[in-house]
Amino acid sequence: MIDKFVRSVAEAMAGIEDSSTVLVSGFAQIGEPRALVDGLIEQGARDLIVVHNTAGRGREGVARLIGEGRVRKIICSFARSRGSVLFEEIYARGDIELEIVPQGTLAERIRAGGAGIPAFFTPTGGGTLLARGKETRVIDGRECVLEQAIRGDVALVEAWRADRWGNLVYRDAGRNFNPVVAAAGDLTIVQTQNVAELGELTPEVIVTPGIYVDRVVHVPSGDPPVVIS
Amino acid sequence: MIDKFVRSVAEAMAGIEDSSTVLVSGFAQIGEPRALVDGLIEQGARDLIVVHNTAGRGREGVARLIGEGRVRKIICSFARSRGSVLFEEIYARGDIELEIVPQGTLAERIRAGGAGIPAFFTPTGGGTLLARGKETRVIDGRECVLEQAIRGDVALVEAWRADRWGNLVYRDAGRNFNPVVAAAGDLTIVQTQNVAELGELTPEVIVTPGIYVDRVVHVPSGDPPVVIS
Amino acid sequence: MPNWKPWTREELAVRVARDIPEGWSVNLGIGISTLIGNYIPPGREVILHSENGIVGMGPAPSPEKLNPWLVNASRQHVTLVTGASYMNHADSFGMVRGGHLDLCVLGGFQVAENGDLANWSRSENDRAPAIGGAMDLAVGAKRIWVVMEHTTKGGEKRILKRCTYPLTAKNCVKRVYTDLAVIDVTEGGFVVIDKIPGISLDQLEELGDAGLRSETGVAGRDGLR
Amino acid sequence: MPNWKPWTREELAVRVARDIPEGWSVNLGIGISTLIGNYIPPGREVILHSENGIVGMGPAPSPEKLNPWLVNASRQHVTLVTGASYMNHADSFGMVRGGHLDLCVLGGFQVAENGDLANWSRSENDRAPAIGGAMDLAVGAKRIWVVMEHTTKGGEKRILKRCTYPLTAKNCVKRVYTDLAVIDVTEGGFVVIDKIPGISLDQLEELGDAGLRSETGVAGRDGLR
Repeated sequence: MIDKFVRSVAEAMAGIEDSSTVLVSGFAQIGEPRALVDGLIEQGARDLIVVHNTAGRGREGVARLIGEGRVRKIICSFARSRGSVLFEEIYARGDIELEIVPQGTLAERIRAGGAGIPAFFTPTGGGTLLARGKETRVIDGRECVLEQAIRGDVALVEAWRADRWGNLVYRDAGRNFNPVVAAAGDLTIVQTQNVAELGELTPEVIVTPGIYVDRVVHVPSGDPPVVIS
Repeated sequence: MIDKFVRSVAEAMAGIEDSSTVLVSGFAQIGEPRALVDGLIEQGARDLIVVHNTAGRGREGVARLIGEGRVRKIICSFARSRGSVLFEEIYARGDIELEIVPQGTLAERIRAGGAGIPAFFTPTGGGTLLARGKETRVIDGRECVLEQAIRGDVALVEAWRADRWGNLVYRDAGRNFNPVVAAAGDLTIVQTQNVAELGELTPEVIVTPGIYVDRVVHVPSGDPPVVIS
Repeated sequence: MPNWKPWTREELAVRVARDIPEGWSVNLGIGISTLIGNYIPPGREVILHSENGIVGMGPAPSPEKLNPWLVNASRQHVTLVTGASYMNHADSFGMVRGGHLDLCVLGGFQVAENGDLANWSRSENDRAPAIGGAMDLAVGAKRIWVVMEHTTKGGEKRILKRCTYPLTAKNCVKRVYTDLAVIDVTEGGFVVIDKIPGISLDQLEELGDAGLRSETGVAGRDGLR
Repeated sequence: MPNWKPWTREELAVRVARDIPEGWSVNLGIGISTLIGNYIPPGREVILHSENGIVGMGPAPSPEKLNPWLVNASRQHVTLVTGASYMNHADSFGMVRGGHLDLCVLGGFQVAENGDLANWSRSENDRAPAIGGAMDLAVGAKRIWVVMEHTTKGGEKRILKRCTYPLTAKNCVKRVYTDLAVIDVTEGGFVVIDKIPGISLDQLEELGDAGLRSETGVAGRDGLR
């Protein structure tokens, strides 16, 4: 019987090696696999390349992973965001490498990684600073940039519901990078708010087929924080 | 009020110009917009480039469009299939141009067209006849082929349910090329088996957001044919 | 002192909202332009897209209806309208880059008369900027409208012959809404289609670094006045 | 006349099905290999993928349960198992090309000892062949097993040093199931891991055009026997 559930976050994170590329889903704290990131901090792998939309906010999650000196390189679309204190300090010291990627290109590079497309041309970034040092080509009159796929040794995902095959659905804006990241990991690890019996998630509504998923851990962490600005 | 419903197939097909590239969805007669293809035959546009998984079967649908001499070029993955009589005749006479594309590359090229990716490298076809005359590059030790996006002047789609915004869901294996084709048409025309009130199709289950859709016509044509081989 | 009163942020948002026709699909970027969503005239169906995979955003929720799982790309809590749907991030930006949005309204640092936009970095030496989805939106939407103050608080000009800051995208801006004027970007350069009462075309031109024509006449440094 | 009895299509399908471990995700291509799905041992969870966007296919339906909207890539009516889901065609082939399937079982015209596969066209001059999804599957799945008769009906050899027909993909085949033997494709060439009773390794080798070793010993034209 296929059963991808593991009993603890520690079990979910077992075996992640130093120097791994780790994809971390989530957007604006929604659909972000915080328990798994904390588990990665606990687990101890270092010299990581982390791929996430931001360089972290505050002193938790990806920011803490960076703050503890475990990240060799961050690939993100927002390096400097409100409260990215830990990143700023370490970046100022030259202790982390930064690759800034337009957000849509970041999503597409991860999608390409999952879909076996090694590289693609995109008009995004054509004629800008971000095209420097990259192969470019004019296609249909527009300057396009050749971008490489991103694949993770590890992919960290938060789902709303999961079954034992690893079939996943997401909640509201918690979908964001999750289905894309889930498909692009050699080892895809999921924390899920809820557990479903096989068959409860019906064929028409499953967003991520379990084929993409390796391990699932039940983490009923509840709603993301409400921030009123 | 946004209302993409039109009252007839004729109205749905109005304005399609000669020399258009027409994407036709469907796989093995399931999710195939047959009424719209018949409408296109009726409508009269010619010198078309048709993109479809096959060169048609029997004497109906895409096969009939080809048989009536209206197709200048067909882009497909199966040219010769059971009963592709009309295509064979016309191809033997040299009256149609054929571009054979591996099925996954065909789907990905249409997806790229809809997603604004002008070209991509793929390992599919590397080192084979189909790479001849194409730009190739070894990436991570594999010979990859540069493939161009396909975008349609017109995209023909069959949905299971549609609402007045053009939001769509599909039935079972009737999904196939439909969401990909729907996103890649400058003019996307949908025939739907059922009509839904706005809001009946909920945010988590909508497969094709109405933004991709221009016209919808209600064609309750019923189940696809059952073929027992 | 000038004898004119600049449009407020709210007035500007109302004006932009008024100019969006029914049926358009629109991304409101992040920052000031998100305000516009609150001013779409009632009954006019405009479909708002957010980069994080939402089609059909509604206005901010009342506190008791707040859904913690539903935010826009500025991390403001929002609602859905009837007919809304979710997509993943790759599909969402595929929709953007594939030219399926009728309009994207962005903030700006500088706009040039050739349509170039700079809105993400004030210096090539900023080594850790926040680019987000601005470049994708700028190359992808069918048209880009920029909402910004006509000059910086320090008086630096932003309506220019050529941008001096790093570009977000080339030749993408179709219209600029400032606190002083509404200016179309055309093949022939900037064309003022509206301005606040009390300001002349010459005065407006002095606040920028590029020639301006008016919608009805022709004006500006190009010598055609 | 040879004193052996080739495996039947059904025997071959049973054998392949038996060799698929629990938990694997598998595409069964089109043609003979689709038969395999009917012989997965009961209770063993193997997840069957079909190119047209199905994950979790079950066996053929009874006539009264037939769903006209549910076919596999060979246009045979199929069922779903509990836990199944649908994808669109691009996502389905993304799953294939991205290396997410543990196995794809394909038919073949020729297999070479370097793992090259030819299964779509018998001549470079066939100007209108049917390629379908074979190339995508051949480059994408983690391993390719080929099921084919050991020789053509006319006696032409198919287990070769190099393919003579146009390739489907290079260096992709991991194992070949013929009506006479089960042969692994290794860095060191073909290795016979099973064969029908009554046939010798030499006799088997004569029916192909490449050296064969057996699992336990070493045999073949490479001079290592």
